[in-house]
Amino acid sequence: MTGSVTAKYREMRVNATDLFDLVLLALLLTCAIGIARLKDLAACAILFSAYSFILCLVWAHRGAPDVAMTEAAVGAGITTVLFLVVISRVGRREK
Amino acid sequence: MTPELVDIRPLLAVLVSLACAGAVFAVRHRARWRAFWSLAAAGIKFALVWSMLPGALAGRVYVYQFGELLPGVAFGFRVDALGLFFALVSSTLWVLTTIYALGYMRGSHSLHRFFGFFALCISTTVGIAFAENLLTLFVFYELLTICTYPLIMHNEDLAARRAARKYLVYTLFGGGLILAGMVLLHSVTGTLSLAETGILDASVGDHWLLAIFLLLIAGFGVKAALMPLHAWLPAAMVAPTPVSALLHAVAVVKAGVFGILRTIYNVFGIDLLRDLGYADWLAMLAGVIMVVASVQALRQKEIKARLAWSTISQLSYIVLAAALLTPLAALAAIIHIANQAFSKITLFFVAGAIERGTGRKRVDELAGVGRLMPWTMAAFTLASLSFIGVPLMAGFVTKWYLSLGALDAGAGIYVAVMVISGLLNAAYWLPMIHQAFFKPLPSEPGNDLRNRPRVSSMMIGPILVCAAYVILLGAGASAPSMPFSLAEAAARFAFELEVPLE
Amino acid sequence: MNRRRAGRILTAVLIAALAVPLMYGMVQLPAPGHADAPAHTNVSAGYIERGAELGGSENLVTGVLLNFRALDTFGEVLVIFTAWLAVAAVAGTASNAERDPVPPSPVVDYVIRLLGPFIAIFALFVIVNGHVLPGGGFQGGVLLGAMLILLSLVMDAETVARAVSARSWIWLRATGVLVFAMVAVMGLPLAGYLFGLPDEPGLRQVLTVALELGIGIGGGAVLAGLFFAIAGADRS
Amino acid sequence: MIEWSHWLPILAMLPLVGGALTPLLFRHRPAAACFWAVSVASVTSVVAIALLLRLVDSGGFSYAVGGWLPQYGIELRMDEVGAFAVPASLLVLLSLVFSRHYVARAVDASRVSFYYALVLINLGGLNGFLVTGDLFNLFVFMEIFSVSAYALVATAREPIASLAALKYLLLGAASSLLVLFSVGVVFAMTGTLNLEDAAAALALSSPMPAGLALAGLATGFAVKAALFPVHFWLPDAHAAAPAPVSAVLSALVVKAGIVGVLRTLELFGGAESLLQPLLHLVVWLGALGALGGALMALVQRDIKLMLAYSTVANIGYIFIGLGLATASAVSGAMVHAVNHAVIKSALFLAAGAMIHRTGLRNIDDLRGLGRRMPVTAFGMAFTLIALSGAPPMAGFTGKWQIALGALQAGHPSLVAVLVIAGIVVLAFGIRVINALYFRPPARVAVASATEAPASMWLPVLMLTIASLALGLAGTPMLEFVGPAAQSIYGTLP
Repeated sequence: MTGSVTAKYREMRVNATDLFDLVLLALLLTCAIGIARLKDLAACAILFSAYSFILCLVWAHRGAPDVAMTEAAVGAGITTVLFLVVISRVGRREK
Repeated sequence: MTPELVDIRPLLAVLVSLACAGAVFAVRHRARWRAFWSLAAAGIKFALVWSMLPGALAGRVYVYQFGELLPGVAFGFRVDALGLFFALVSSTLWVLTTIYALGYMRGSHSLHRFFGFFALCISTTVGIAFAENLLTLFVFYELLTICTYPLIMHNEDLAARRAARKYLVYTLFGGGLILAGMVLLHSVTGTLSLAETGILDASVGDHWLLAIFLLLIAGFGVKAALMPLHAWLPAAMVAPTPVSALLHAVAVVKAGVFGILRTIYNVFGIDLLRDLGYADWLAMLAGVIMVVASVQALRQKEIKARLAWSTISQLSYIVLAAALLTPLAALAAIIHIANQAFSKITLFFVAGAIERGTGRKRVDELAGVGRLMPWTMAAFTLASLSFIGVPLMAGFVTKWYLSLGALDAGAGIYVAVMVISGLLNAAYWLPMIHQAFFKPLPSEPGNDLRNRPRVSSMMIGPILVCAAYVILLGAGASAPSMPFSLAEAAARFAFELEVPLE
Repeated sequence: MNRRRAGRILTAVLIAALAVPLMYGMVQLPAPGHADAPAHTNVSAGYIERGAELGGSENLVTGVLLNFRALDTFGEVLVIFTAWLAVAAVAGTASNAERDPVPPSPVVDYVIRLLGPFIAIFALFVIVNGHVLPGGGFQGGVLLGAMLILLSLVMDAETVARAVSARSWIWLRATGVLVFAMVAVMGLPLAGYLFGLPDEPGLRQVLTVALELGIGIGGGAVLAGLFFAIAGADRS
Repeated sequence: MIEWSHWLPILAMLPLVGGALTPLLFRHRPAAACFWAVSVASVTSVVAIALLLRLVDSGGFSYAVGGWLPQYGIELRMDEVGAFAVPASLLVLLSLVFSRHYVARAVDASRVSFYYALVLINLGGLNGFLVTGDLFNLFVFMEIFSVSAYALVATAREPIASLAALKYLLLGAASSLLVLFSVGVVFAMTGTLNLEDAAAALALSSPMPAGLALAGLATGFAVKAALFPVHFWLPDAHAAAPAPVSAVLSALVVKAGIVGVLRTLELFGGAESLLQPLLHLVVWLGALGALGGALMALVQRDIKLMLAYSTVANIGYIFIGLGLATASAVSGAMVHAVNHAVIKSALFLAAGAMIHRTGLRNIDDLRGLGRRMPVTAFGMAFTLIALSGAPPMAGFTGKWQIALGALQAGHPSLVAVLVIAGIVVLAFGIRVINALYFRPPARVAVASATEAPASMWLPVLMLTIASLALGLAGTPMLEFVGPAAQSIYGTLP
């Protein structure tokens, strides 16, 4: 009895894990489409940062803390700053 | 088995003119040294090539190999009778052409380039003659194309550029065909050797054989000015006369014809070709060309254009003779390489001398030239009689053996074709001679030909020697130690005959 | 307008056409997380089983990066350095005149100045502890770089860039490559192979930390260098 | 006494570290930077030659980096493909010598040390790429030579250069991503990154993901190699780069893409059913590239653009050879990769010398230069003819073998493609030769030009001689690559 309950609980937990992943992936996709469609470059950069951050969550959730850290620092941090600096020099609108 | 001897002379014969080219480029504008090197190299090469004649007549074959260019295909020289015959002709004519060119080209621009590439051309021609296999032959054949290009281009004007471009387009196209044929040949036989009497056999399959035959014949046919691949040759007459001599007699067209002979005798072999029957078509084509080109020649108004068309017609004699596949016809084919060369070079030399001496280039301007330049025009007469086929002249020998060969092959029609062609030849040479000797000089005011510039003896000399040789080839053909015996040896080899012909 | 629309549709179709086989292929792959998938049984299992012991670091990832696959890591360090070389060789000649005209708000200014030292200390921590905890040279280096970039946002890129002489900047950027190369060569006498780390635990620890530090400092300096080059503060 | 195989990682390390040190040590001393780069490249060449001799002497050998056995660590190995490091090192060496005067004009003085650093790093990346036996390591070294190549294209001063570099960068980055993705797929399927182990595992694996990885790797490397439909980044990038860089790019960097394809084929050699359709496709794409590249080259007016298109054509030949998958065709393709490298770098360097002296790059503007710059012009004329594949020059051997392979594989039409492309190449070669030698100068810059300095004409001359020597050495080269060509495809005929 308890065994089957444990199994069921486990199954549910796996499902919950998968669900969390699915939500994150859906968010990722939304961000990607948004980046492709937006015309405001600064907004793009911020959205890109969000994208990286979500990806970072995926890594962390999947048990790869090293990769998550790198993603957070490089993708969400530095890249965004670099983008913003460049945008501040060339103008915000896509031509 | 023919005894093969390793000998450095084939290599030297090629290298001499190469070194000469290097020396000529090095001395640049010092005319005396240029002349010295050109003549010295021509003389040395002449001696080298002729020194191999006794050995070759005794049945020896000289070889020299460098190593393999591709797996199984060596890069090397092998002097057999056919190759030596071709080399004899071209190295002998090089001496004469060099002397003539020194006279003719005096005062022209870029002379070091001219003589340098001239020497390179001869170097490659001897390479073609001595090539041990088809690939080696092709290497020199393409080099010849490239080395002739600056010569045709020599005047650097629009006409020269057009002619040179035409020449290149045609010959490169031909080279491509040969290359494709060679690849096919190598992939079905695994060898490209020219030492055998045929490396192909019927087991290869008909369509492959046909493809190889067409590719090789058409490829070599471009340089041999086989119609309809001939158009570059009349165009190239804009080049200086020594270059025309080179194209028509010494090297280029001969290289093409030589390639066709190699294809027939050494790649396919007589027996296989006879079984396949391709040669009949080739013979037919040659017969048609013989007549059509003669008619074309008749219509030309410029001397050099007429000579060019005559070359096309004469080359088809060689092709026809080779395609008849009988021993005597083969002899005619080989011997005509020399006969045509000496007769045609005489005519070109004369045309050049007339141009230099009187400024005349057209057939109808020849009136009275015979009186101004009697020796020159006498040589012209001899050479054209040879083409018409008057006995005791070189051309007659060819026609005689060709007729015998055609009758052997049971193709008497070609004798008739030859007669027609001979008549046409008469129809375009004789009026020129008539004009030159029997018409008075037109007296045009302001253009007094009596005060014409003197034609250098360096031009007259070679003309006379060539003319003399035309008679020698005709009258003394069967004297021992003459190239004729060599041609006979070559024909015997191709047909694997032990006994002398006739 | 119409053409643009058609172009977009075409792009979408193309992406879909690419995505379908990709996804299909991915689905066919052995499922990740399954114990018997080759990705986990083959080499990885060996890493997990004996990696910590052989690789000499408690954080398996660091062990794999700096020891088992050190050549890859060296290559990546070099790619980062090359990226800076590339930007430095190309960018910045014409753009010296323009300066970022808008100063950030005083709040941002204050916060960043305050945070700076803490970020630096955290970065150092991440670098040095890379062989025990998640993190390491790359991550710490990025943090260092981020600090420098933040500082130059509030101070002025030029001022930050001038904090160290141009010559020293270059040496700092090359630290990762040079330290790595040195450790790699030391492997020859110490471990018998290039890129080998010695078996003696103490020495190995020291070398690992040296590697992490080199990578971290080099990475940070390169990132800052990229920023300076783009911001036109790179003095050449 | 150091063990022999230690030199294998040094082959890549030396130029990489040497390159990284260049801007550190010689930032403001261009001449010293050049001397340093040349020295490093010379030592690298010596190492490469020594390794080659060792390979010829006693067969292939490998090196376990860090002492870790192949599956756990990275394996470097010297084989017939890795032997390409010898021409790579030597050609980079000559390009560096050539750069001495060229770069002084073409690149800002303050960036010259960066330039030399990038060239050396490029060489290091190439060498590492050639000798690595590990899939991920392959990717890492590919990134090194790719990133340095993008940057090198952009170092030219012309405004077009940065655009061309950007195009190159975008395509290159996309293809790198594709390769990385496929590496991941291969790892997921096999659990190993070692090429040999992975190949053994892939031979038994299910077709679909393996096909995905194969397609990804092949496409990724094909972009780097500029195979026909994905070649469009090449002409601009190679034409816009400084001439010595163009030489390195055309001669070596695209060849690295081909080596990548070769490694991919090795990796999937056991999976015959997957490989077969890909090989067919490659043959016909190669044929299209050969013809299209040659024809595009024919209509160019800019000499470097013309050479760049001819590279597309030659890449086409090589892919025909690889795709035909017969022993002679593959060995022909491998030999042609080396021979084309020598010929094309000679051409780019010669063109660079002309541009350096006259500032002109239009073929019609270069009229009459033959008399002004005799050595350079001779080198260019000679290698143009070699490029067309005329025997006995270097271009011939490979094409001949590929043609033979085409016949063995039952594709006679490919022979026609090769011959026609060869004729077209000769046609544009003749056009250049015409301009150089048979036309009077049309520009003042030409009329007043003098021969380039020895640091320029000497490399050109040496490469010219090499383009003849390699042609004469066709047989030993074919024999050398023969076993490798036979083994690459596993069980294929």
